[in-house]
Amino acid sequence: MSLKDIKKEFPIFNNKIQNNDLVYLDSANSSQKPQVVVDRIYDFYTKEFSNVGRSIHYLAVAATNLYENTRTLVQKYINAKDKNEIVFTKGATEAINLVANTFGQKYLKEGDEILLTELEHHSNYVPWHYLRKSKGVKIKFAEMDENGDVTLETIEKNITDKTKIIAITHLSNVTGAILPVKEITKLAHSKNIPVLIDGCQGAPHLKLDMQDLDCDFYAISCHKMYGPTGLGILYAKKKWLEELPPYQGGGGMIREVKKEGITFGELPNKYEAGTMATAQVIAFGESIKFINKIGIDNIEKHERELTVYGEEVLRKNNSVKLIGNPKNKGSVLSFTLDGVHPHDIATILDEDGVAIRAGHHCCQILHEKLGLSATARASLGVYNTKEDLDQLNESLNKCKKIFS
Amino acid sequence: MSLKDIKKEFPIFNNKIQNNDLVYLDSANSSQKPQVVVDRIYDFYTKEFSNVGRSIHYLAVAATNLYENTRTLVQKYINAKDKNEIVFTKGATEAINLVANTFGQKYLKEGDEILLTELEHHSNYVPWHYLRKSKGVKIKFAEMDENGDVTLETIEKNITDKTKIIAITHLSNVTGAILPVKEITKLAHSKNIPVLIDGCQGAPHLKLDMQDLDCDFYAISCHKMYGPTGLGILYAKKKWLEELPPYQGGGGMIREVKKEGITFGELPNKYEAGTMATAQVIAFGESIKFINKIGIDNIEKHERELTVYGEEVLRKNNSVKLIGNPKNKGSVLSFTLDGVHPHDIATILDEDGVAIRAGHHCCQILHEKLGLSATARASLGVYNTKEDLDQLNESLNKCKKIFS
Amino acid sequence: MDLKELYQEIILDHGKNPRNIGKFENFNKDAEGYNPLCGDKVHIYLKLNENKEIEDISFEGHGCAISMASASIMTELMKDKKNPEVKEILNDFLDMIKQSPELKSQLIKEDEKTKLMSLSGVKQYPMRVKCATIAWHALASAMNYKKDENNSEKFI
Amino acid sequence: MDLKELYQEIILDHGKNPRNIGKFENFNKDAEGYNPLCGDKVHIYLKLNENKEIEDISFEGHGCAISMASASIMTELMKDKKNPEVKEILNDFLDMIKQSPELKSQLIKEDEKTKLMSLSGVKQYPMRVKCATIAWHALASAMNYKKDENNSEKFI
Ligand SMILES: Cc1ncc(COP(=O)(O)O)c(C=O)c1O
Ligand SMILES: Cc1ncc(COP(=O)(O)O)c(C=O)c1O
Repeated sequence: MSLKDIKKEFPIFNNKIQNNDLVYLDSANSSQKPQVVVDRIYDFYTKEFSNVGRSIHYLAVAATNLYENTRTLVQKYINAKDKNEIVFTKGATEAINLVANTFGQKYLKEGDEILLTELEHHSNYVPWHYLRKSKGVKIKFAEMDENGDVTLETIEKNITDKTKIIAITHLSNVTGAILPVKEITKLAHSKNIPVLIDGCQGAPHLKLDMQDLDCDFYAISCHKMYGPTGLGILYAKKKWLEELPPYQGGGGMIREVKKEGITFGELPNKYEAGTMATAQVIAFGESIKFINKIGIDNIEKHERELTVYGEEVLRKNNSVKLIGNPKNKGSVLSFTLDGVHPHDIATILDEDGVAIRAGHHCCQILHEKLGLSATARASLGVYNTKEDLDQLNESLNKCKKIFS
Repeated sequence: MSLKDIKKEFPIFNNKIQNNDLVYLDSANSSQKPQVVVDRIYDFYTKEFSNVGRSIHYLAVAATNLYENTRTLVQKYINAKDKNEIVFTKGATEAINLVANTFGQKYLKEGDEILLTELEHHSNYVPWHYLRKSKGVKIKFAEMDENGDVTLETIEKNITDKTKIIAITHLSNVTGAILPVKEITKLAHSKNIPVLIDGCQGAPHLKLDMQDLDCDFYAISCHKMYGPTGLGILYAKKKWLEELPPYQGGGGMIREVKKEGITFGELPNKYEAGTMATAQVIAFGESIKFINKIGIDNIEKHERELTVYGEEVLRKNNSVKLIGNPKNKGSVLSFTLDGVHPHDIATILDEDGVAIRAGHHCCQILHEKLGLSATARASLGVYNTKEDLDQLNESLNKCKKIFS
Repeated sequence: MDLKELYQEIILDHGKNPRNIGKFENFNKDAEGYNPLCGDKVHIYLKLNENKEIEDISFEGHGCAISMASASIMTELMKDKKNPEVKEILNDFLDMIKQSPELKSQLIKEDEKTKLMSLSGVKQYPMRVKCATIAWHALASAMNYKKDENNSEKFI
Repeated sequence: MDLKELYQEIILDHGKNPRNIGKFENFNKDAEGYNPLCGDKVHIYLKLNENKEIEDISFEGHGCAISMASASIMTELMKDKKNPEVKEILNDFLDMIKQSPELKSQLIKEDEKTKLMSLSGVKQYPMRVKCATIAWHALASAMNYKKDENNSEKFI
C-alpha cells in the first residue's frame, strides 16, 4: 500500500466539514478509521454476529475464532512471547487501572513508592493516586527537563529502595518526547522493579517488540491505532497475569463457582470478565493488518518527515512558540500563539476545517510545570501530508489577524 | 413497524448458516442487530468520527452531542429522573463491579451481609465475592423454589439487621423467573437497604420505569438489547453517584489534578474515565429508537405469546423436561432431553441451523441446586416466530433418534 | 457560523484588556469557577455591604478571550447592583445564552445590553458556551445562589 | 461437517455405557479435569504400582457423550500400561486430535486405534475438542506430567 494515496483508504476524508476539506490534526486524541476496519464491523454484525466463547453453535464458534485471531495478530504485532499475554480491555485507561488495582492489592503497603513522570496523562496517574488513599503509598514524579524530556538519569535519581513499580509514558502526548523505555526497564529490572509503559501514543507510531523491550506491562488504546472505540489492550508478562489477583468479576473469567467460594479461570479468561467487545476486537484485527500492509517502518518514517516539516514551518512563524524540544520526538506538535488563547485558536482553525486540540490534554501536572493552563496541539497520523501542515500555518496566521 | 416483518430488519437472517436458515434462539446470550444500528456505526465512522468531550473542533462537538443524545434517549426509555443517572460502562458486568467496588469501599465492613439469590448470574456474584475477601462481609443466597422462582417472602426471610445491600436479577437467564423487584425494593427500602437489580434480561424484554421501580441501581447489557457489543449501562440514583467514590481513574473524570491530590469531576463524567465507547454509545441510540418504534408493549406481548407456545410444544414432547415453571416467566426456555447431554443437543441442533446455548449459563449455583451440571436453553428475541419453535422441536426429535 | 459574530470588537477589547482584574483587599465573598475540560479558571471577589449591594467586584483567572471578556463585562455591570438585581440579571444572561433571543431584564441599560449581547455569538459554538458563563456561575456561587433540583441553571 | 462422524456407534455406546466408572478403593493417584465453559468434569483414579504400571484405572464425572466416551475408551486402553508408554500414547492421541491425520504410536493396537480414531470427529467441531481431551488431561495431571512452557500440549 502506498503512502501517497493513503488518505483514500479513510472514508472520512471524502466528506466536507462545513464546506472545507478536513485537515485532521487530532490523531493523538483519536485516529480516523480506514474503510477495511469499518467494513469488518459492518460485515460481522450483518453476517456473522454471535457472542463469543459461551455458546457452541456455528456462529459462536466462528466468532470465537475470529476473536482469538485478533489476539494472535496483536501478539505477533508487538512480538509478545505468548498470546495469553494479550488482555482485551475497554481502553488503555482500564488497562492501567487493572494493573494499578491488582498490583496494588497484592504487592503494595504503606510507605512504598510508585515512580511516575511529570509527563504522565491523567490515565497514568489517577489509578495510582487511588493507592495513596487505600494503601498509603507515596507517588514520586520524575521531573521533565526544559526540553520536555525525562532522561534515564532523572529516573535513576528518583528510584529508592522503596520504589515498587515504575509507570511511564512511551511517548508524551504533549511534548512528543519518546522516553528511553528500554533503558529505563533495564535499569528498573536491575533493581527488581517492574515497569508499566503507557503506550497510548507509542503503539500507533513506533515499532514495538515486547520481548526486546522487556517491560512488564504495556497499555494500548485501540481507537488511537486506526481501530474501533471502546477497546484497549493490556500486554502483561505471563507471570504477572498468573500471580496477580483477578480484576473485575463475572461470567467467563471463573473456573468454578460455589456458594462458599470461587476459583478463577486460566489465561486469557481470568482478566476478561463478562461479554467482551466482540465486534471491536474482531475489527481491530483489520487495523493491525492495515498497519502491517503499510509497514510500521514506513509509517514511522512518514511521520518523522512530517514532524520535522511541521516544526520547520511553525518555527518560521514568529508568533508561534513550540512546546518541547526533546531529543527523540514523536509526531506531536504542541504550541502557543502570542496573544491568542489556545481555545480561541482551536475555534478559529475549526472554521477552516483544521481540527486540532486545545487545553491541558489530560496532563495538568505537565502544564503546571510549563506555567501554562492550556496549549494547542496538532498531532499526526498516517494520513497527514505537508499540505495539512501548511494549512495549519495559514490558519494560524488568520488567528493572528483576528486578534491583532 | 409491524412485528410480522420484523425479521427483515435484521440483516443476519438474509444469510444461510451452513445451507440452513438461521433459527436464532440464543438472544439471552446476545441479540442480533437491526440494520439501523449497524448503519449508524458505519456512518459515524465513515462520516463523523471524532473522540467526544475533549476537543472543540466541529467533529468533536457533533460527536459529543450525539453521545449525550443517547444518554437522554436512555434516560427517557427507562424513565430515570435525571440524565446524569445514566452511566455508560463496558458491559453490565462492569456496571455491577462498579457498584460492588465503590459501595463496598465506602459502606461495608466486617460482618455486614449482602443478599443475593440462587438465581444470580456469575456477574452478579463474583464482584460481591471480592468483598468477602477484602472486607470480611458475608454473602447470603435467597433460595430458589421448585418452580425456579424467588419470592418476596424468601427475600424477607433472609434480610437481617446486618443486610447492607440486596442484589438480584430482574429476570433469570435460566428459569425465566421475573422477580417481584418493585415489591422487593419497597420492602428493602422500608429497612433502609439499597437494591441493585441485574437487568441484563429485564431490559430487553420488559417495560422499565426507574422512578416507579425505585431501585437504587439497575445494570443493563446493551448487546442483549439490539445494540453493539462492548457497552453496558449503569442506572444509579443521583445521590449514590454523588456519594460513592469514583471507580476507574483517568482522563475525563477529574476536575483538577495536582501532584499532591486530585478532585473529581461532576456527573456524568465522574464514572466515565478514559475514552469511552463513542461509536457504540451513538449506535445504541438507534437500538432504543428501534425498540420505541415497535413499542416495548408489543415486544412483550409477542414474546409472551411465543413463550407460551414454546412451552406447549416442548411439553408435548415427552422426552423434554422444562426447567423452571415460575409464576411470571420471561422468554427463556431451559430444558433437558432424556438421554442426551445438553452439549450434544446443541451440536446436533446447530447442524440444522438452530442456535441454542448449552451449559451452566454462568449460573453454577442455580445448576448445583437443580442437581444438573448443564441444561439446554432456547431464548427468544423480537425476531423469533412460532416456526422457529417448531423447528427447535423437530431438531430435538432428531437428537433423540441419534441417541436412541 | 461566523467568526466575526463570536469575536466581536467588544470581546476582543475586553479579552485583551480585561477590566476589574486582580484581587482587592477587603473583599468579603469569593468563589472560583472552573472548567475541567479546558482548565479555564475565573475567581470572583466581592465586597457585599450591609445593604446586600455589590460595593466592589473583581476577578482573577486565565482562559480564552470569551471567558475573560465575559468576566470583564460582568464585573463592570454588576458593580453597585443589589442582591435581587444581581440574581435577575444573572438569570436573564444565562437564559439568553441558553435559548432566549434577547435580554429581558429592565435592570440592564441599552448600552449594557449591547455589550452582553456581544457574547451571544457562542450560541453557535456549543463547546464555547461554558467559556461565556464560567464567571457568571462563579458569581452565583459567591452570592450563595443555589442551583435548583432540575439543574435548569436558574438561580433561585 | 457430518454428525455421523462425530457420533459414531463406538462413541454412542461408550457414552451411554461408560466402562471403568466409579472410584475404586485403593487408588494412589488421582486428578480432576474440568471445563469451566460447560461444567464437564472427569475425575481419574489410578493405582500405579512400584513398576510405574497402571494396575487399575477408573473415572467419575459427568459430561457430554464425547467426554464420557473418551474417558471410557481411555481407561480401557491405559490399563496395564507402563509410565513411558502412557505418556507416548497420551501425546499421540492429543497430537491426532490437534492436527495429525493418524495415530503413530506402535504401542496402540489396530483395534484400539479404531476406537481412538472414532473420537477424531471432533476435529470438525472446534468447540468440542475439549470434550474429547478432558479425561486425557486429567490423566496427565494424575501422572504428574507437566505441560511445557509453550503450552504446546505435549507432555514432557
Ligand atoms: C442475568 C445476567 N446477568 C449478567 C450478565 C452479564 O452481562 P454482560 O456479559 O453483558 O456483562 C448476563 C449475560 O451474560 C445475564 O444474563
Ligand atoms: C499518553 C496517554 N495515556 C493514556 C491515554 C488514555 O487512553 P484512553 O482514553 O484510550 O483510555 C491517552 C489518550 O487519551 C494518552 O494520550
